[in-house]
Amino acid sequence: MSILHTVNKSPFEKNSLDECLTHSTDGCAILLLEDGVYAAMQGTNVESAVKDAMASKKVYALGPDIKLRGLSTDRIIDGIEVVDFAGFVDLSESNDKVQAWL
Amino acid sequence: MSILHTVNKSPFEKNSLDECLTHSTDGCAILLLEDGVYAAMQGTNVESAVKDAMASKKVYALGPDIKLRGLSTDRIIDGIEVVDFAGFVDLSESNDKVQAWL
Amino acid sequence: MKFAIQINEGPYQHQATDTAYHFTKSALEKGHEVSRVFFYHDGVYNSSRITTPPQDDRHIVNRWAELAEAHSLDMVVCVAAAQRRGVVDDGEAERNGKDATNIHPAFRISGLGQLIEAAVEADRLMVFGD
Amino acid sequence: MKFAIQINEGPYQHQATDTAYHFTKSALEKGHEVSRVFFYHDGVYNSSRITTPPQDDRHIVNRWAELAEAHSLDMVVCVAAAQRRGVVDDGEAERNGKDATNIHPAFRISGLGQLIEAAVEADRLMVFGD
Amino acid sequence: MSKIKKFMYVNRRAPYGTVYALESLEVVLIGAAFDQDVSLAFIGDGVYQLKSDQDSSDSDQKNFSPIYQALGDYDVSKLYVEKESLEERGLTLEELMPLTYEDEDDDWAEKDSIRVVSRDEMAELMDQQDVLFNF
Amino acid sequence: MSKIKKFMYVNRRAPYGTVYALESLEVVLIGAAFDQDVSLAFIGDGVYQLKSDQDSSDSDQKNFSPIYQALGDYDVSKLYVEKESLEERGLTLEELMPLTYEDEDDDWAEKDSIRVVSRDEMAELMDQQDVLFNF
Repeated sequence: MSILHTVNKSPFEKNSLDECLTHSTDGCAILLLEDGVYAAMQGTNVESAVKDAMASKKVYALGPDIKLRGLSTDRIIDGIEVVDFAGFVDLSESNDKVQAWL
Repeated sequence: MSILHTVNKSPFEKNSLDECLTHSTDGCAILLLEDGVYAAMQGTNVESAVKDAMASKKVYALGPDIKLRGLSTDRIIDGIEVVDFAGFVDLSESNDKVQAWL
Repeated sequence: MKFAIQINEGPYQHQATDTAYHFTKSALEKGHEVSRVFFYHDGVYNSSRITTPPQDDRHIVNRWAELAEAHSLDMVVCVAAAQRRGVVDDGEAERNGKDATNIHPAFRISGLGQLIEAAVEADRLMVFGD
Repeated sequence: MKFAIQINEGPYQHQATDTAYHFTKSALEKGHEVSRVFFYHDGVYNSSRITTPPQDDRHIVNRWAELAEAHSLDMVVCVAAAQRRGVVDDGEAERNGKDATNIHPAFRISGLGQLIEAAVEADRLMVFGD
Repeated sequence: MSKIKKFMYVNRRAPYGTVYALESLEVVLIGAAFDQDVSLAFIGDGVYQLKSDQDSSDSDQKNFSPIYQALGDYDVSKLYVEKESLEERGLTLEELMPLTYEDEDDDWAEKDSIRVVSRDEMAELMDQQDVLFNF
Repeated sequence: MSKIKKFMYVNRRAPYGTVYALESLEVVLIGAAFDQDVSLAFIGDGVYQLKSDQDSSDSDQKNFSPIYQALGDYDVSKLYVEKESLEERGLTLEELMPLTYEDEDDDWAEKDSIRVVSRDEMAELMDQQDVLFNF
């Protein structure tokens, strides 16, 4: 019964990532997309929260949104997997349902 | 050169109130309106931040928005002044300019 | 005192346009001048004459139109924002080959210079958004 | 696998509809079925045929229409949300006495039951919003 | 439409500032006709939707809070409210509208629709659903 | 239009996720023709607007970051970027686009348009304006 959680807002502007992290259970998948991809970067104020979550949850980030915003894949937190839209579709298929933290 | 700052978002959902409080100077006015009025209530997680700000800044809240949301004026933080739209207009006039923390 | 009003969001989805309306109405009632109401971003949707809200709900478009009528308000819809979002008057329909218009006659479409001009000339710029 | 798609925001203002489009296109290319795309809230604005984005920008409405044409997509605009926001087809124009329509023929207006039905029948409901 | 699915409507927004709470409720009402296993979750600012004493007499937005009180009549009787979300906002259960339904399996006894659950319980409840609705 | 006013465009949103950054920039370009004393503030997620290497080759949104590089030609040369906002996001000045203008009062010497200021200095700058634009 695993959930794919999606977060499309900046963790600095809105509470979406925080609510996602506190309402997701071990073994789930979290996809960062749109302005949510800023949470995937090293050196930010939310890096430790993301790393803590990664101990029990798998975190992904949408490649086209990272590139559009000028973020370097070299600077993404180790262990976050970058996917394209085909990968997003696969994640929606391989998990039972999707929770969009709008 | 005083500013009227307006905050129309819930302090739990967005960073608007926080950015307002950290970018406003002593003697300014802050008006809470729309979903921003939740920050005017006693007993919330942001009450101490609002009270700290009130040491040097004047805080107002828009009455119709408080009533619409079922909040009681008895439960508003002491010292926050409730105004109606005419009062909002007066605040815009008595300050030199307005910064809307959208 | 002379106010200029800027509205960044459309009707019903966000309270911003309700707040802007009540502020504008209140300022006028207190004898202030409102030199221009400028609709930008999704705010351009406030000008559609073909909206039909539920009968027990406020009619946001007509409400603006009535306030403008009563106080000779200059209500300007940004042309660039309107084109992207399908808010069209006769001139735009002709220029862009569209087969319909939807703007209410109380509003006019013009450029962003109208916002700057309003901000230069007014004593206060009030911005309402999300 | 069968997907249902829900879109809560209008074109250009939020990236949600871009993301939804690319997800839908990608799912179709991978051989999945997309049983319905349901436009709710400000999402109804995605269906306006009278939009004119800048020439160097994507045309969000036409893009949806072309995808629907190529894959026989069922694109449904919520009637209640559409009425509030001025998205009108021939039937609605007649019912509500409006003098213009603005919906693109690739979309159809229907009730919220279409969203529930899609969620019941699909394997996954995907929601894109603000 | 053979199998009954577990539908959860996830409410995370305050009412009135945006339309999401109202238009989400319209989906719940329509969805009630579809015979699914329905529940509503109130998380974060969503708990404000259930605040008692909402009063539109100084506003022109419609007070739509009475619709929540009608949910029981539509057989929508599982409203999960998150305890931590209430506490962070200084709210108690007593400040929410009293919402009830009549339990057909218990001689139509009137019961509370609101069930206060912890954040961990809410996460578990979400895991158990088939479809999560977000607005 | 007698008096020259101090106009500040306050940028607090990330680009692309919403249209505000782009449509705000369109106002700045039009406003440049009006001979006011213009500055731009980049606060919070607004600093992301100036990130270098924005690349739309895998997207269909337009990469509009080159427009910031043209601002100097429009005599828009005061771009205040908040130091704390950069730090919270793990960004340094070196990761922003190099933006310059030619100073007509200094023999058209090429100078940096970006001025990193502290949060307190930003608050003071805002206090000194006549009009604050928000999008």
